[in-house]
Amino acid sequence: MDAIILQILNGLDKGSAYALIALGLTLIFGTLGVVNFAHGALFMIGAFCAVTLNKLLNLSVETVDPTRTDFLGNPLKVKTPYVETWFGPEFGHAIIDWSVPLAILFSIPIMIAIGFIMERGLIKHFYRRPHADQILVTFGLAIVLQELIKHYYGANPIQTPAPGAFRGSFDFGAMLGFDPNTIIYPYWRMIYFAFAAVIIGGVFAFLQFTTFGMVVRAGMADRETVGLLGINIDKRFTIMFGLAAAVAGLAGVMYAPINSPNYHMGMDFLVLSFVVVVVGGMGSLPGAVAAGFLLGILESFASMNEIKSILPGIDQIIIYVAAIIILLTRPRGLLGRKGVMED
Amino acid sequence: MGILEVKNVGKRFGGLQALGDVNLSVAENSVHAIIGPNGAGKSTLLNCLVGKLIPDSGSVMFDGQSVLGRTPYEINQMGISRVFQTPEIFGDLTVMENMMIPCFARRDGAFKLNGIKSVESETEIRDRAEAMMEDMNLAEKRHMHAASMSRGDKRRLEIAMCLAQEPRLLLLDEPTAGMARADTNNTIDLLKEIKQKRDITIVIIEHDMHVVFSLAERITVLAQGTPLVEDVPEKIKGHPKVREAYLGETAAA
Amino acid sequence: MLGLNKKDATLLGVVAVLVIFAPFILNPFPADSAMAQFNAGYPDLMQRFVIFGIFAVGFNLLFGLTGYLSFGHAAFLGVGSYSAVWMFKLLSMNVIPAILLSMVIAGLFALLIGFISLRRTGIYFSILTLAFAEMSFRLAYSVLTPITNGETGLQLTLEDPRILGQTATENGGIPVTNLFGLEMRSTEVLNLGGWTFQFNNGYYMAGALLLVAFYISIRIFRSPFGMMLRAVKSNQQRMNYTGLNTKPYTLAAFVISGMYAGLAGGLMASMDPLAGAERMQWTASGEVVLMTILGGAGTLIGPVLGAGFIKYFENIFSKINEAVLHSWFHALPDGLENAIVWVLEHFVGSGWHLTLGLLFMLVVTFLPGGLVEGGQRLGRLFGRKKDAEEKTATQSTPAE
Amino acid sequence: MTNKLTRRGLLKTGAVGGAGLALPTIFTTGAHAFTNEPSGGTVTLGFNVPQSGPYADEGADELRAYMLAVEHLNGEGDGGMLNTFSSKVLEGNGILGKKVEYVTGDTQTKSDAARASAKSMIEKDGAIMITGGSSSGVAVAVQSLCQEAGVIFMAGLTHSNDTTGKDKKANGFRHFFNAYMSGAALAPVLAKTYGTDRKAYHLTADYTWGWTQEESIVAATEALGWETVQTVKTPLSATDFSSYITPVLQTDADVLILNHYGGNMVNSLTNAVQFGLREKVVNGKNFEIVVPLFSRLMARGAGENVKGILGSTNWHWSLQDEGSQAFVKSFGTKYGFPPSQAAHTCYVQTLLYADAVARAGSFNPCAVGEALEGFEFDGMGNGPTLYRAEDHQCFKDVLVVRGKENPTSEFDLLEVVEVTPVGQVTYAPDHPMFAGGALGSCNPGA
Repeated sequence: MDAIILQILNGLDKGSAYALIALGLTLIFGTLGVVNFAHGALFMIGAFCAVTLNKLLNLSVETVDPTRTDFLGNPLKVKTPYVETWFGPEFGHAIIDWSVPLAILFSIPIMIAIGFIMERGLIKHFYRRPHADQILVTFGLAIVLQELIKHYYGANPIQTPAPGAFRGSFDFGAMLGFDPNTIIYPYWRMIYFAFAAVIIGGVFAFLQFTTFGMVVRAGMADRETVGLLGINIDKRFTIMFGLAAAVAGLAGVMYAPINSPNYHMGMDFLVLSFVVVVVGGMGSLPGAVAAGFLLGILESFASMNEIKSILPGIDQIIIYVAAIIILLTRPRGLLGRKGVMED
Repeated sequence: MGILEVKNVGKRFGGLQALGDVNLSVAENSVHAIIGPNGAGKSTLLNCLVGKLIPDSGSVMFDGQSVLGRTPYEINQMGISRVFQTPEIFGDLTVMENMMIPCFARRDGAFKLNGIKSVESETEIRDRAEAMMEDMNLAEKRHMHAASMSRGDKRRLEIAMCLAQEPRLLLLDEPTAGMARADTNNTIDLLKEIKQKRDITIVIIEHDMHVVFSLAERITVLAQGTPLVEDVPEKIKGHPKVREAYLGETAAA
Repeated sequence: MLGLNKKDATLLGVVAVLVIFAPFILNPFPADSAMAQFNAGYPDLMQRFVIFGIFAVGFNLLFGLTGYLSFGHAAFLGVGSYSAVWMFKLLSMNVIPAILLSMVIAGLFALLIGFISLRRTGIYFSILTLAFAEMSFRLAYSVLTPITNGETGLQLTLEDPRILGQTATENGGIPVTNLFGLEMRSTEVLNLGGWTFQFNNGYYMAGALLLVAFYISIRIFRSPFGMMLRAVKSNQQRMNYTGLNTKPYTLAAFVISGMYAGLAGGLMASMDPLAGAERMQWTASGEVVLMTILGGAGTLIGPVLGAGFIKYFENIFSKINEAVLHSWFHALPDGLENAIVWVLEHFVGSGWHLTLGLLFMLVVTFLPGGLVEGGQRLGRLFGRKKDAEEKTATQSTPAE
Repeated sequence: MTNKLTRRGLLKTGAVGGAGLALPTIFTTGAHAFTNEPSGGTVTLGFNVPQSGPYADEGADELRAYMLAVEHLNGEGDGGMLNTFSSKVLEGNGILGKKVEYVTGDTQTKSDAARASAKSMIEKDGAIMITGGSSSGVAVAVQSLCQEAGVIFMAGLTHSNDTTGKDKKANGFRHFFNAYMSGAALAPVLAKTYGTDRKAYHLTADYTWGWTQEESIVAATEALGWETVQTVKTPLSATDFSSYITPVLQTDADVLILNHYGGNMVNSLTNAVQFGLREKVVNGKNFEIVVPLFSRLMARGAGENVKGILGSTNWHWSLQDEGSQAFVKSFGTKYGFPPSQAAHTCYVQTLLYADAVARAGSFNPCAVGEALEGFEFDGMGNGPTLYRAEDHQCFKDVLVVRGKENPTSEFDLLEVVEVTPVGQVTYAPDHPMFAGGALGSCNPGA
């Protein structure tokens, strides 16, 4: 029982990441009709916003400590971050410690700006081009972004820890009346889930309750008609692209403490998020979110030893098996609309 | 016994009864129009005839054979061709290629892996396509991309493609919808000419009374999914039920 | 000629000339010159050019004609390679049975996957093919290791049974793949002045098969079958209401294209008897998609150009390192030399991906029809007129 | 001579068809004795390392080491380990008087790409030896290619037993240690530190290297009385290991062994720490995590989480012997940071190759192989070392390391706990974990 609860938690956690990435991807699909292979790269850049802020805060003044030596036998240069010299060691240290939450603020304008530049500078020229061309250009862009990050940060993962206060784990089991230490879950992963829920809720509320959102939803349903109404839908779509980029970026920022970011994490998530979007159904935001959580939970269950001993290797392929079964039984995925990307 | 016999056909979409209890008999070599206000179930009926929808009840017989449960391409191979409201043609292909495809379909059936012989060497097919284009005044446009033609020409091409298969029954779904008066008249003339030249049964679904009364030999009026009345055009014109149905629609609109 | 019209015959002729003289054409620089780095006329890369050419030509038969974007085509190349290596291990080192088997197995595999995936269209189809291919890759990498030798890749050993042939040569080596005794890896070298030209048996065999594959592709493009496939891409609804069953048409295209991939996989194994699981990964499937779009989807020659383009960058640019750059610019003043090298090293060596990514973006932005369009524009510059029919026949309007 | 990749021969004038430009100087004369026999004043080595993909940083470090080795062989720089190497035949004038040049390539950590890159070095650039790589799949694939082509392969970082076990080849040589050695070195330290009454839970990367390591560690720990509760395979592509970590909580295991490398290791270790495993007390003992193969470069990605974790490594820059110090000094002076174990093994392999050529007096792979087989040397950072003739594996001391509690710099992540003497990690050539393959005979190619 507790094993199952834990795997559900794991699934929700994984599902949050899938759902957040898929949400942005499907926004771009649905509103702009663009197949964006660079979306994974946006997630990766988000994570590297956290890395960058962490590095910036750690910019240090070097002082030579003659009593100690470095690996070559020279006097050791001791680094003290500027923030610690400016704000005092304690407060300075606290700022660095909180770099990931701070990076949320830092990343939003950056991600929106990147989204705008991408849309205005590149993607908008591809609205009327075949999907194949969109794939090629966004894939090219993804490679370029990835290589730039690799050039500055290297290929190895870079640790970006959560604030010390959230590093531990929480004993769910004790709270729910199970034996203590059977159901424990890391704080940061719970925060990630809550964060994802807030973002997803926010995006839905934004689309549901604002005029802007109404126009965009109408545009998703029938772009031409909305255009005929004299509404400048293109401008709104640019904003949507910025929003999608920001959602992907935030998903990345918050993901950084869970698994150390590296330059190819975007590609790792890209294919998966496409599967999630399509399984959810093209053009459906709730579908993408539902599929994200569904596949996350399935993946977690498939990695249980009890299941692996019956079906060896099932955890490797469960997502794809599930995708095939769903797409064969439901032609347009879970909640897909007719006629979106079907030809 | 007509070439097309529709008996007790009903179709529901969720709570909506799209077709009630439709009976229809179309005589061979006649022009039969189905008219009715919006939402009367004209398109649903048509879709039941061509295999796009399967009715919940009733039967549809074409030339003594049931069409129910067959796919659109099988029904087409039985001899029923359909013209769509907006012309459905192969936009990326040339007019000539558009014309050749139905000729192949007529000769080779639903599928043939004819992968080595070149299209150019299929002289028999090319001749047929050429003849059809001549017949339909499309010959000059044979190298044009079908998508780049005018709406009227697209309609002409689509009808030509259907005729190239030598169907016994031609279904036309609002063939003049959205057309200017001049184009509409051209289409009427075209259809008259077609009818003159060959033995073919035409079923036409239409909104435009002008078209209907210029062409139809018999008319069925459909309202709320059931046939209201069926008669020759002269009788339909002043029929009180028809007026009621249409006026009712006008009042509601 | 050969049942082709003049234009197609010319195209085939040009490709044949390119294939035959590739060892010269690809080695324009003397072996000792600084520019020799850009020479691509060595057996392995020439083999890759033609093998990936075959792969892309086959992919284009599906994607270019029907518009169905398969994102799992590498799976067929992978099973082709595995079949061929198993044939070498169990039957004989002759490449003919290996290649035949790889085409048959890939064809059957494509029949199965195509039959299921073609129940859906558009992106749903793409994701289904992707799912099957990723499953194949992941299983091949892990639980299917007894058949695939997992991470390392299936290779020949000194203990293979090999019914028609020897397990090991007299001097204790593994026998070599051959075509009735003609060794695939044996190479004749011609030194001409400062130039070195290599003529490799395997390359010429693969090249001959490329020509055959290319010829068949032209015939299919020009056939009623090819026209039907383009019609499928253009309007499936009209196909159905014209009495044509689209499913067998698309399935036939899928299987033929899978067999092309199997042929490519079998040839890869014949040139170098090893089959790695990465050949089936989605990145490999994506690569052939990129090759086709980059070259020009729906055109005859485009996919071959795209394949050559990507393989060239992968193999040539990745090998240019800092030392090479310095050797090119050492005549310049030190500061300038270092500055130039510093800029360029981002784009070569470990930065070759960056160059490739930038080129993808540039090509697709400025040449919407791919490299073929670039060629056409060049052609127009030199005043060649274009035949209207040719334009429609090889038009590049990929699927939407 | 059926076993050759390239037959560099003479082409008759007629065959070229109209080679009227034939002049006496056009053709090379005579067949070579072996593949890519160096002619002229230079010899070309092929450095085939991952430059893209997850191991690109390790590849970059390997490349730095190779460039340093080339400098030292050509008599530039401070000579590094040439000064401490027990064999003194290298004189800093290249190899056999020929200046050392090199070509580089990208393995992409894929068997196919690595072979393509190696082939281009052999076919196009005339490389006489191929070296490098950062994973066992690639090492095995390139090793067999070199065997067929008739050049020497000096493996880079490859830890799988198979490289010198069932996939060993006469033309291939490995200096790096292997999974068996990790187990043999680590197990006694584990027993000493954590006691002999422990229950271990393994997470293993689901591919060949992972399996050989799991097999080795299980055998070594069980021999000391540990019990193996469960071994679980994890997909290579996994990025989040939470669903593999949580089942550990349900068992009574008190040690988690992570048979992961690279990004997998960073993530699985980070996840394990996140789930509070290290604070857990099971069976009255503190829960412990072990990473049998440590890489300092990768450990950086796991940050604080490596503190106190035991593992093994081939070499570490903090070693105080003369050879290590000399290498760290020349590497650190040139690049500004200490070398990794990957850099070390690659540097040493290059020197060992050059030395073997010099001692054999020939570049012929068979002669070189003979010179390396059974070669005993010292001064290369791992103490006295033997290149065993039977399987071309180096036998030397193995380091057991622990994540450092108070690092003084970003490089100072590991501390050496114990140097396990070579005798303890030596095994018989026909040990079952290494059985199944054969070296075959050396292949000089053309």
